[in-house]
Amino acid sequence: MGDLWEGLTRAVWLVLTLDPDLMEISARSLQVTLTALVIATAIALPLAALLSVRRFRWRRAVIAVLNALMGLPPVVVGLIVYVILSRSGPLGVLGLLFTPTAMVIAQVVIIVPLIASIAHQSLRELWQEYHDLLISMNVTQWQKISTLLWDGRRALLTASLAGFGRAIGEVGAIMIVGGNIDNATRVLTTAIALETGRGDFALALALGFVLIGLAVGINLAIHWLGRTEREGRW
Amino acid sequence: MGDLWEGLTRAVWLVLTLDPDLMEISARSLQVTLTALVIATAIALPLAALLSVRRFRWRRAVIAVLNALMGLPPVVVGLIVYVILSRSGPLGVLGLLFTPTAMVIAQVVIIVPLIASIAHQSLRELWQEYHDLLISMNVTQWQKISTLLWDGRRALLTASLAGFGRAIGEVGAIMIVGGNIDNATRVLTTAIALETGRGDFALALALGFVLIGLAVGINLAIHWLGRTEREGRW
Amino acid sequence: MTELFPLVLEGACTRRGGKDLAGPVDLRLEGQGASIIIGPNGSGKTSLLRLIHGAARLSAGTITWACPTDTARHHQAFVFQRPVMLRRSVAQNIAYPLRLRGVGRRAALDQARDWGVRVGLADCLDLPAPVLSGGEQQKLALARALITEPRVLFLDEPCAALDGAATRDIETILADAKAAGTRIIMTTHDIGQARRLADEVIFLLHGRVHDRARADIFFDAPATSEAAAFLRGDIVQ
Amino acid sequence: MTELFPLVLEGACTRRGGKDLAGPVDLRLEGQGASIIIGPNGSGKTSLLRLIHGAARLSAGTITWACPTDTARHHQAFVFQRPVMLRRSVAQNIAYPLRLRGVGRRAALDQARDWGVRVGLADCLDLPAPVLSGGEQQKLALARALITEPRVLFLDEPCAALDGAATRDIETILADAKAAGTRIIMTTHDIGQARRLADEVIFLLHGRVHDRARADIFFDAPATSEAAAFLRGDIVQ
Amino acid sequence: RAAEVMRMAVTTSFHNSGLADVLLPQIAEDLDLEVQLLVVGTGQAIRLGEAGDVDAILVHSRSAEEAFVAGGYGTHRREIMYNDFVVIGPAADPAGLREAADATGALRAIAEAEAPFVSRGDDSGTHKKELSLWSDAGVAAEGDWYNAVGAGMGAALNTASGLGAYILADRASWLNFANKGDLDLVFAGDPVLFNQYAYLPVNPERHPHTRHALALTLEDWLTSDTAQVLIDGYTIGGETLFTFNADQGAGQ
Ligand SMILES: Nc1ncnc2c1ncn2[C@@H]1O[C@H](COP(=O)(O)OP(=O)(O)OP(=O)(O)O)[C@@H](O)[C@H]1O
Ligand SMILES: Nc1ncnc2c1ncn2[C@@H]1O[C@H](COP(=O)(O)OP(=O)(O)OP(=O)(O)O)[C@@H](O)[C@H]1O
Ligand SMILES: [Mg+2]
Ligand SMILES: [Mg+2]
Repeated sequence: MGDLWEGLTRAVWLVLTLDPDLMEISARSLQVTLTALVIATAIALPLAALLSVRRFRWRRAVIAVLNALMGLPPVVVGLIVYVILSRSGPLGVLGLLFTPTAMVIAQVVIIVPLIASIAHQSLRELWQEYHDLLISMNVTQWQKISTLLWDGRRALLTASLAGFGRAIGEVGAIMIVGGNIDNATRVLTTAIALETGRGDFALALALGFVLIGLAVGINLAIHWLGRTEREGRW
Repeated sequence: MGDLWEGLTRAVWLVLTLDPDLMEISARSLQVTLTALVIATAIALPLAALLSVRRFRWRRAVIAVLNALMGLPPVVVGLIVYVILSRSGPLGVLGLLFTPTAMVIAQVVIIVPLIASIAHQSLRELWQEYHDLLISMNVTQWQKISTLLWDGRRALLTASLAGFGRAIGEVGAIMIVGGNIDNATRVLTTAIALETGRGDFALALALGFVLIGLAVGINLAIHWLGRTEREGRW
Repeated sequence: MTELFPLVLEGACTRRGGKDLAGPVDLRLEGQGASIIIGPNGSGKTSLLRLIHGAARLSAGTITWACPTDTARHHQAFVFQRPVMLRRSVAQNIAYPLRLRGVGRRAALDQARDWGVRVGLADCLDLPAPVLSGGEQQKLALARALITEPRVLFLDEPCAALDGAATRDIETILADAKAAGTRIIMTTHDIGQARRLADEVIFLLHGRVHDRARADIFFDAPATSEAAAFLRGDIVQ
Repeated sequence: MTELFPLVLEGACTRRGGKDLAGPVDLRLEGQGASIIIGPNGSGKTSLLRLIHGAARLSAGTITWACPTDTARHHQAFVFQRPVMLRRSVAQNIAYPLRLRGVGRRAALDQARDWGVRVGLADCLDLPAPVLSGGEQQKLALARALITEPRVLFLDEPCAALDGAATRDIETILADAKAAGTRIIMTTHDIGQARRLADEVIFLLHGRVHDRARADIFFDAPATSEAAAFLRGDIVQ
Repeated sequence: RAAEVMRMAVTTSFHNSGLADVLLPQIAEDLDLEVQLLVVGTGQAIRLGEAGDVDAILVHSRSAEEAFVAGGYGTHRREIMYNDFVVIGPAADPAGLREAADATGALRAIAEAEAPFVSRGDDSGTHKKELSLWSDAGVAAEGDWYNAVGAGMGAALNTASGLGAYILADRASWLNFANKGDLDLVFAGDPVLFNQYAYLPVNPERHPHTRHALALTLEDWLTSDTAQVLIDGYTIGGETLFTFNADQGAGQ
């Protein structure tokens, strides 16, 4: 328990003194996660909308697999990305291993299924509501998708935030592909893992509290921004 | 790339020979995750329904925080649970540290916000549909909640599956509170982390493929069961 | 049996997005007969009904039943303009209010089937409710409201989607209920129906009670020029 | 201008859950005037309309327009019994079909406002569409259908929730459209309205065309006893 | 299933050697005792001992061990065996370590060539050893070529393999490491690289619930002749890994 308390005070202290190391790894955490989030969202949302509006033979199977891939174990993703990016792997020549880019790639792989599944869940409901109207208007696939995405934007926020949460708290994969290299690929989660291994639980907890604070702060900010839109039934 | 291929063949081999170690840790993975899932679902779904039907002062804030907690970093959860369950912690006398129970506790903490957020997302929509009717019928809070949960059960499946996925692939927290003890608390993910540390990527990947297969299999099974219900608009 | 009426509204008003949807309204309703609320589209009929029933928020003023509001609520039922279908079978939808009141599963479903047959849903009792046709959904909503034998029945254009025969059946059921003492408060755009059912008419305009009179007086010699125009089917101001 | 009609249905049928919702239907529709489909609740009017329009799956038979189906679809509009409100403002809802056709934002919104005013929604153009009253939603759906100046207009009980004045206005708009060459295919439970608008009547029973006749003949001397009973407001078999 | 169970925290390098897989079954057989291993970083192992969450620890970081005993967390420190550290690097050996005379010379060669080097950077026994070697060599370990990865032995080796970098590792972990890539052993043998493992039972006065008696039984076994035979006889690919050096007279 003492550790919890000490962790809290150290977290406050680190933040108040604008500890340069903390700033650096926090900034890197945010940068990697937000980049991954933008890419993953750009892939997952249209995919989710497509799965909602388009009937094809293997649709149910694809959705089930997408759901299942939410359970993709990060360490395995990390390993696979490592094997592909490693010098002896097919993309080794790009020299991406142990760079933030590699971390972004791993995170994208991890959160795309999560965002797509959750987004599909709410877009499907919206599609049921809109189905008759849009079909009767003879809209193209692309128009269906963009209408759903636009009118469902509030609900899609939850999907994106879930992805953000998963990505910023992720450690298994980015430890493997990023390598937790000081000043290069160390982020909050890998730093926490490091301090835990060192037995400095208080510092690990302090970093953890900073990370939680960051995640909560960003969520609250987004919700607050969302609220400034006109309050309506959607 | 060779590792990927070798991993695949070894995965097939391990499964076909019913490797006893594999069976044991797979069974433990499933047992821990399913227990955590049942508990977390029992907490998260009613909570989500309550947040949908009940207006109170801090409702928006609670929802935003719940969303934010989806980003709870597993290592931090692991540490906090460790500090609490440790012999020198407040619940140390229970002697739960390094047991499957501790792993269940950590997983519950991690997936409750995820399940609750996603469930709330779809229950909110359902509640908008049902609101007028239920209000006019003067139903109790509890009846509202049970009606929403029952009629929204299909959508809640996605929420639970997301929780299942996150729990079964989780390694950071259960490594800390479970300790990855052979024959006692080793599960698939911690075994993968161990083999990765040994540099035996092929075996790690093989275990990873088994894990992915397990997750996909369970998802497909659940979807298939879901389909055997009467096909309707819900 | 506790007395629910008279019901008194004083300056009652429901507001949304800075706009008065209905009200302020002063109204005293006695315990007998059928009050029909009529008025142009958007005049606030639905809002007023919901306000009286307690489904819309009271933004100003007071609404007082002769008994505690909870008791009053317990004896009311509401049929919405756009019926809400629970994602269950038709029979389960109709049985739902009974189940809420603690009636056993079997007994509730049996009664639900009876009522389903009475409103003309005999063929679709086991269909999922959301696939019903527009008229069938309205019938379901009616059965679901009537099954609890409410003492006050709110109906928001209950026959808008019904064919002639169904409308007549429902009107008979409503007349029977009225005769048995059920207080009916209803909106409709069908002036013929209003004539057949109304004991008194409340004419709404811009959210306010513009005219209120005994049915025969209202239809034969409306007191205001707006009401007269409305009955003629002219545009009201 | 390519010719859409005649439209020929041969054994057309839409099935769901093992039940024929409408059909099998053999029908030949020519390019002029208004066909009014009437029939009891659940007789398949909505299903038939959706089938012709192409919004319901054709389970058996054929439906042939005089031109490629895609061209035909492009010139149609549909007003649903239960209007679908996009989660946008009223003006944006009405402008939506124009935006789909590539009309610029400003131009589309300007036209949408015009149409909104014409159907009587002047006061609510900037409200979110889902909060509209039942009648207002129906008006919105009408404006949204009319704005593309379709050559075939499907209407499923478009005036069920409208007051007398609005009903008359809409009937005038429909009559104007018909005069301008728009083909109207519509269902209604309002026999008076059917009389006013119909050139021909299609009487549906159990999903099949039971009777079909010129309007004056149908209303004055219905050929089948069922149609006669329906017009009297009796229960049909 | 054994009748008794106890928990021991060990470092990753010990576990990665594979020696545990040889010792634990024999312990179970001889003592009817199941030893549950918690494989963690050195610092974490010591914290687990301090918190009383394990009954004994087996680590290799002398100063931390002495502080552990001095703080009253452990009853005593018992040396069991040692192995040695080795320098691993690209087989091509661009910095020329194979010609180095001693460990400090080897490190200096890396620094001069500015060849990529991976450091554990996690305050583990291996990391502390590396830092003391750098200071002995009189080289400031910093610069673009120096990558502090903050990870366990295996993860650090993986990173070195990915980067084609030099790294200081214990011989056991190296020999058991499967993802060697084009890494090779480039320097070993300097006595300064010896790596002493010690066993420390947790103090039962501080943590009465700990199974101290079992910890002592295990200590006796670890310093016994049986253990000596197993430890000295443990080889990988023909190489001996550990040298038993317990003072068999010092038992309690
Ligand atoms: N949340 C809201 N914000 C602003 N205006 C609203 C809101 N909800 C409803 N309105 C408006 O309030 C008015 C009254 O609506 P109400 O549903 O009571 O009308 P009504 O008399 O039942 O009409 P109808 O005959 O068409 O059913 C409508 O003009 C509607 O647009
Ligand atoms: N998915 C479905 N499965 C089974 N039956 C269905 C399904 N969808 C509709 N039906 C049934 O098909 C029949 C025809 O429905 P339709 O909506 O076409 O009737 P309608 O003539 O428009 O009735 P109304 O006048 O009430 O609008 C109804 O009895 C309805 O219950
Ligand atoms: Mg209304
Ligand atoms: Mg219909």
